[in-house]
Amino acid sequence: MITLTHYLVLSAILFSIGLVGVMKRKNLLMLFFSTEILLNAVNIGFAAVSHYYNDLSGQMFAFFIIAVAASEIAVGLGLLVLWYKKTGSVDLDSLQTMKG
Amino acid sequence: MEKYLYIALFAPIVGSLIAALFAQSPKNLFTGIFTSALIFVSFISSMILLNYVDMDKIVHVEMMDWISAGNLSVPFGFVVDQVSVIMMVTVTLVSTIVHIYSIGYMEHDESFNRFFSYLSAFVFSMMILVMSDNFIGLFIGWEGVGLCSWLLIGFWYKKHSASWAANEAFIMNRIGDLGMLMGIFLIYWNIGSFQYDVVFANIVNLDPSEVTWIGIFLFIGAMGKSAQFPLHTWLADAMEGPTPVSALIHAATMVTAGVYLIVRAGEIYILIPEVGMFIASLGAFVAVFAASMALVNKDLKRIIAYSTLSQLGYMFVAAGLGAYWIALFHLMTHAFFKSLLFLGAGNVMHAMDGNLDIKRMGGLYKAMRPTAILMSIASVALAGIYPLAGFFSKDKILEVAFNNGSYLLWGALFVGAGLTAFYSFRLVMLVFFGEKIYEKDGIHPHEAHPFVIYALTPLALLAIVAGFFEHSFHEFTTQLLSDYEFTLDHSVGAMLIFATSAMALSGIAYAVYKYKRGGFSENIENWGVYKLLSNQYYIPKLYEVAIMKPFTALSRFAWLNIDNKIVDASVDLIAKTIYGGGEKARKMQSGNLSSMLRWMVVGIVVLLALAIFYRPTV
Amino acid sequence: MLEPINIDLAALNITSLLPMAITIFGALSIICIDLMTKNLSKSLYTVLTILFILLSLGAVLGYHGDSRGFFDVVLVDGIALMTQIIILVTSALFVPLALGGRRFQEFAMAEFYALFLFMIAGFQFMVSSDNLILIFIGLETASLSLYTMIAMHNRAKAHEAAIKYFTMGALAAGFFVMSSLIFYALTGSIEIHQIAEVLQTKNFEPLVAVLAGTVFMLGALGFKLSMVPFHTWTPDVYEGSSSALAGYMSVVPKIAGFVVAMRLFEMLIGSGVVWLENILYICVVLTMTFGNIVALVQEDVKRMLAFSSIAHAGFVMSAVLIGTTEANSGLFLYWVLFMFANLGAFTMLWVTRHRKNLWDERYQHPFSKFSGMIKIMPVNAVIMGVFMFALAGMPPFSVFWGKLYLMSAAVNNGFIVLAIIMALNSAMAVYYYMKLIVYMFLKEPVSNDESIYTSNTSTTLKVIIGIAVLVTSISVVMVEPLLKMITNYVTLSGF
Amino acid sequence: MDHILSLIIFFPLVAGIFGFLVNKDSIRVYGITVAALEFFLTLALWVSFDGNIAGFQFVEHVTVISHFGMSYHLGVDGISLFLVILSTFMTMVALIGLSIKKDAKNLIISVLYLEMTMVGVFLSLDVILFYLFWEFSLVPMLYIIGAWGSDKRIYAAIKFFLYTFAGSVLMLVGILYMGYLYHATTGVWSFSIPDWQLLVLPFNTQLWLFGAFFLAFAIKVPMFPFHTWLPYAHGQAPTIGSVILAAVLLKMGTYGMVRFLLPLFPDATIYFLMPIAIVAIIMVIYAAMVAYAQEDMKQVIAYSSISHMGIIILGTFAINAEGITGSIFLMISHGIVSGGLFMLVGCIYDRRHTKNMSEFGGLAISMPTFATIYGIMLMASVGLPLTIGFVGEFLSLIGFYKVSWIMTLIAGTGIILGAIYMLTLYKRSFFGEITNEKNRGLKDLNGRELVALVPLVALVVILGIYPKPILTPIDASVKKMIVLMEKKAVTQKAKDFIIKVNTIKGGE
Repeated sequence: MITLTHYLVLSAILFSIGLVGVMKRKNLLMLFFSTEILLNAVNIGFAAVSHYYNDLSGQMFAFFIIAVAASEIAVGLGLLVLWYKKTGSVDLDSLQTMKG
Repeated sequence: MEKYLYIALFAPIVGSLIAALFAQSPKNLFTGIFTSALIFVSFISSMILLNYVDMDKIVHVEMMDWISAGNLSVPFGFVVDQVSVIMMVTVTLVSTIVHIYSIGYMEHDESFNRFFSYLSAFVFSMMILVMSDNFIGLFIGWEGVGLCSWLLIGFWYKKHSASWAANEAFIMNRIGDLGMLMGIFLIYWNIGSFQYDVVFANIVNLDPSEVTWIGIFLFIGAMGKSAQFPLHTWLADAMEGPTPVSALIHAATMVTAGVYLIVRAGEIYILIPEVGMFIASLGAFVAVFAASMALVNKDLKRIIAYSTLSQLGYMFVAAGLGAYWIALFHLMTHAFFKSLLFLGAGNVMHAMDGNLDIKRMGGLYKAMRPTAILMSIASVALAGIYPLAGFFSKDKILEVAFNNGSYLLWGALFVGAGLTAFYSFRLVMLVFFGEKIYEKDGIHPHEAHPFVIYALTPLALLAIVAGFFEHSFHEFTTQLLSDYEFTLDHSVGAMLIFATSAMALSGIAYAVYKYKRGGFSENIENWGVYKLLSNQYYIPKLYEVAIMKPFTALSRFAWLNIDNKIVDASVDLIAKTIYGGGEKARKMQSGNLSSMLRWMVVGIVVLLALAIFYRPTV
Repeated sequence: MLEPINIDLAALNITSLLPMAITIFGALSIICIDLMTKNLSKSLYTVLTILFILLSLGAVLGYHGDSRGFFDVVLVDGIALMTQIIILVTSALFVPLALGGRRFQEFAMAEFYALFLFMIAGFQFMVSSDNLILIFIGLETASLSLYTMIAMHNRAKAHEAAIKYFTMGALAAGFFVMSSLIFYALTGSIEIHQIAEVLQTKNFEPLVAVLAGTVFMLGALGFKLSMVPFHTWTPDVYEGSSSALAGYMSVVPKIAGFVVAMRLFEMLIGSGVVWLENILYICVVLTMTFGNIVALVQEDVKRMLAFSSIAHAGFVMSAVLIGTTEANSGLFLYWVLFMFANLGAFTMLWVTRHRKNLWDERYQHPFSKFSGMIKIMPVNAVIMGVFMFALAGMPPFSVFWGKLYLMSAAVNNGFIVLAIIMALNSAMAVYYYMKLIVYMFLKEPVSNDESIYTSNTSTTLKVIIGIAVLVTSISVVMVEPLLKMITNYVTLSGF
Repeated sequence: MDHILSLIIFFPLVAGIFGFLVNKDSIRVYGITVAALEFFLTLALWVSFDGNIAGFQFVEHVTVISHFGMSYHLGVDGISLFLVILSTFMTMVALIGLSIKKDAKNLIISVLYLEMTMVGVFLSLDVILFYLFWEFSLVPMLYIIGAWGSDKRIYAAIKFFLYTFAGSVLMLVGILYMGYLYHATTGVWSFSIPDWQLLVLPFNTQLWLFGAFFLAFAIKVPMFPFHTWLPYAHGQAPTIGSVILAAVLLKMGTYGMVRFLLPLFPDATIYFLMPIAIVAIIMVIYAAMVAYAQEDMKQVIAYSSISHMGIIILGTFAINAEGITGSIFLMISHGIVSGGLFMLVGCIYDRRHTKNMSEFGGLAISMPTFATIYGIMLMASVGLPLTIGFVGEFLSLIGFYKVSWIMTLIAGTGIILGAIYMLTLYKRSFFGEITNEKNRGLKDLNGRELVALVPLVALVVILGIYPKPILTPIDASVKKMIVLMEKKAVTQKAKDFIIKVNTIKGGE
């Protein structure tokens, strides 16, 4: 029987994967993927909890997250394209002109 | 009579200020004459006051309030009573003569006007000192004479040694002043007033230990001003000043201020005989100690300076043993013959083109007869030969010591009397008689101006006759001062007089005899004792090595090591640490997006860990 | 399962949405205008934007309704009203900076203004709701607009800044939703007041889960408020974006963040979650101190201001920690006064903006650029000095009063040690503000050419600076009415 | 006369603002005129001041932030009156003596602002207002030192600024806590000093608050070991900066002690009295020794200031009318004397561009007037009777004698050490033959310098001979304060102590 706990654990694992990805990935695109994973991990959780409580607001939240994630990635990709045009690289390490 | 008081007090400062206006202009005879005249006016006023003051007639004025704060209130108040009037007369008389003398002595000095300004300012300070009716006023004068002494010792400021000596004198005096201030503070907090009459009226009600402390502190002040051991070194060095200054300040007036203080505060010291005994002992010690240094010194003025020191010791013996009027009497007679001696020495010095080494003089009698006679009179007086002034006052002091049962003191003074006679005549012999060594240096001595010599005659006269005023002096001063009772038999007294006179005479005789025959051989200069004496017991050296040098070193250490390297550096260290912290912390800002994200995640993870493991108990 | 929904229009309390509606409408209309006609002057857009902002402000000021509206997701309490006022006023003061003397590409584009208005709407939503969804939406709307606007500055550094900000923002968004999820899982609600009630009845059990939710929220808000260690974006983003925008960023997003933090954290602290109190204490001290010590070593004025704004945020965050009415009033007072000083400082930098980096390859505004400014442009130097002293908390300038009030709040509520730390930090802060003053007043000028310092000047900017100087200098008389108003609003909403 | 205090505070500010309009060739005259007018205003204040009233006079009170109890509250009493006059007087004299031509306009306007803050500090009766002026006084001084100083001026300016600023932030916490306590006790917010003075505080609270206030004042004074900013500031500052710094700014610290520490925290004052007195004595002796070791003439005077400030602190902490009155008088006299000495150093610096004593020697030959005035100031500095320096020093020491005679004796060595370093300085610079040819033919003081210096000399002598007009009002206010302290003290020990040190006879 798959209980709420399983969903939540899955959510947590996905979230951690996302976090690790955010930390480890050097490719900007991959980084965006990782943030998507983060958000979707939460989505799973919301859906599961929403079902558990029999309450719709969780699912609403999930929908909103999806919408926000979509617009977020649109902006993100726009920035990425801009950067790629300018430097020809999507490597994170190329973003180091400002420091200190 | 108040009018005369104000005239006596303020005439000198008027002269001084007017002379000061000309300080930067070239020599102007007017300043000399004008200031001398004003001092003379002051002298006349003092004489009128002397005539006026009597059993129940003293002049006491309160000019204006000076300081008042809390319970404290000090006025500018002046009193002319039996003691102060004696001092006034002595001071103004000697000052007048010194002023006149200086017109001749300083005639070629470019700072002639400035000199008279300082000199009159000194007289003013001295008048404040003696005329004040309270301790603070006394202290004003006390510091004022210190300042003038500093100005006058360092008068030839281009000379390194002069300004050094001036500073030494000032600083040494300050040590004494501090003690005096402490005494004044103690008086204030116990009595609440500085007025002599109030203080003396209430002093008996005080705890004896408090009185003792007051006595000790005040005496420390007196030690500084009167150059008593161990604060004596400045007096000999002070001879760097012009000779009239030495005569006026460092012989007749300022240095005796300490004695004046003890006499003035006699009502305090009478309550504390132990302190008095200490004062007397120290006085006796200085009397011999200073006289011994005078024995071997070759410097004309220094010899006289040591002699002054020695005589001050005598005065302190008298004052310490409670014979205040005798101390005051010796103070007065000493002022006359010692200033005469100094002024004569000034003539000699001029004649010798400023050379002071008595070994390079000799046979000056021919060239400067009047001076030789005057100095001889002074020396005889100093030695205490009947009928000159010194005989009366000095013998009285020996008598007091004997009377008091302090035979040790008497013994010391007795020896001192012999030494005094010897060194006085050693000086006379070496300077005025014998071989004319100065001729080898190509010096052509000349006598001073006649008016200078005439100016000195009153002093010579007084040095001769002052002793005969002993009884009237006694009567006059003991109206105010407590009398001293002699319990000695007349025969014992006579014996003492005889013994002392014999001692003095033999001293003189030995000096004359020895120096007639060319003096001592050069060998004695290699004797240990001679070296000890001629180096002033190595005390100046000791002060330099044990006080001056360590103080300088410590000061430099405090500045360079403590202030710069510890205090300041630790302040800077705090600043640097913070700044360095910033430099380290900015490394966190590597600019790399990955590490920025990592910081965020790390933050979350740490917080989560804290959430699990950290449980504050409310 | 689904009930039929009956909506009573009156109960919706639509007017509560009016301020946001106006700004959104304004944004859309600007886009429409741009669609229809090209090549319109930026001044038109600027003024239009200001007008919409003012309209919105009017709507906020004129609001007299229930505090709840629109399915109860909108919460227009005193704080919401006041924060909206602050946001709108600040925006109205910053928008005119577009009218600088030199041309910048982003200001020529209508989209910029539209985005600006969207962003304002986002912040307005964020502060006037206690529904986590709406807060999230508002936050994201505002942030996404902001990222784009930064990038529109069209310099390599601006792009880099935008990407950095964006990526970290995305991560922070992840934290936010994770926190929401945890609270939702714990309580079955996404409304802060309900969450509070449920948590109270459950007596905060299981505590670990509550704390985990709090931690993620700390992360998300910490990012917005630039709390250590979520602050790393701040200096880079400030440096990369135009001074005008950087100044704006240091004020408005943060006040919105503070409001959310107040709503959430004070609920928790007030209910006795000592853990949070302690952690927040540490965070406050760390943020203040870190911001200050790193600011000490900066070579660029803008970066210095960035770090200093971290420190200021930490300082103000202490109000949330203290959590009394007094402290919360202090927070707003501080922020309003800080806003004016900051407006002035960044506008001054904006005025001196030059096409090239004349003084330093790396930095746009190195300290050495301002060397001897007193000799070239005494008035400018004095004005900049006023702003620096104001930011340093030097009496009698504006921020001092905020500082005074906040420290007083700390003292009055037993946070004496905190007050001392705050005091010491402000002593440290003086150094780097003074550094600029030292450069301006005590050093010799590099160049006597005045024009290179004022290439971006214009009457509008002068007026803005004038307003900022005036308010900063005479703030002492403003404190009384301001404080009255703020306290009124704060008490109204029960904080 | 209703708003004379506001007028006195804000006149320099307004005049400073208008100063921007004045052409830079005429700015010096403008500055002197303004400063003179300001000085006459304060003289008018003195004339209309009633010396028999011990409390505050000419009080102005306007509430500014009622929420917070902050108000615009001014007033003057005997303690502050003469410090105000000193500030305006020294500003005027310093401006007259000003010889800097470079950027004179900025300098003079800064000095006028500085004057406002100085006067403001002494006249404020509201603590927040006091703090405001207190902090703001640093700004013009920073500029003056940093812009017109010598080589290491920026380091010195920053050090001065940061050090004193850091000291006073803790005072701010103390002020706020005090305000809180007042509110907690009375239910009313107030930051007014007269109100605060009536507040009786528990002993432990007093200790902490005392510490917070004391640190700020100690750094300002500056007390050992917080003094190291001072030599730098003086060493690097232009003459006018040193003059004002030494004459007035340092006095803010001691004024704060008298105004705040004593009446607000009587028990803590007595509790900390001995440690503070020991530090003060260390200051007196240590600073005098360091002064002796200096090569730079200005540094000698800088360190001598520290030494004298030690005596002022001793007088203040004597807690009797003699001591406190003396210390306030000493503040004034030290202001005049050290200000004068710094101006004199400035005169020689203008001529020789060095302050190093080894470069001098024989100056008395080439500059006799200069040497004379220097000598008078120097004698005032070493506290010769009948100069202004004696009165305060004497009263301070006599006051502290009642507290401890042995400590007074040790502190009294300051008068010996003072003579040592001052006379050494004088000897090295003025006496002897001219060894350095550059010193030959130096011009003696010119008219401008004489106009600036002669009033100082005159005051040194006049107030030395007749200090009563100043002492009487101070004394009245001080006595009132002591009565207040005795009433307020919560511990019997403190009460006894205050009574003991104020009675003649008895005790030690």
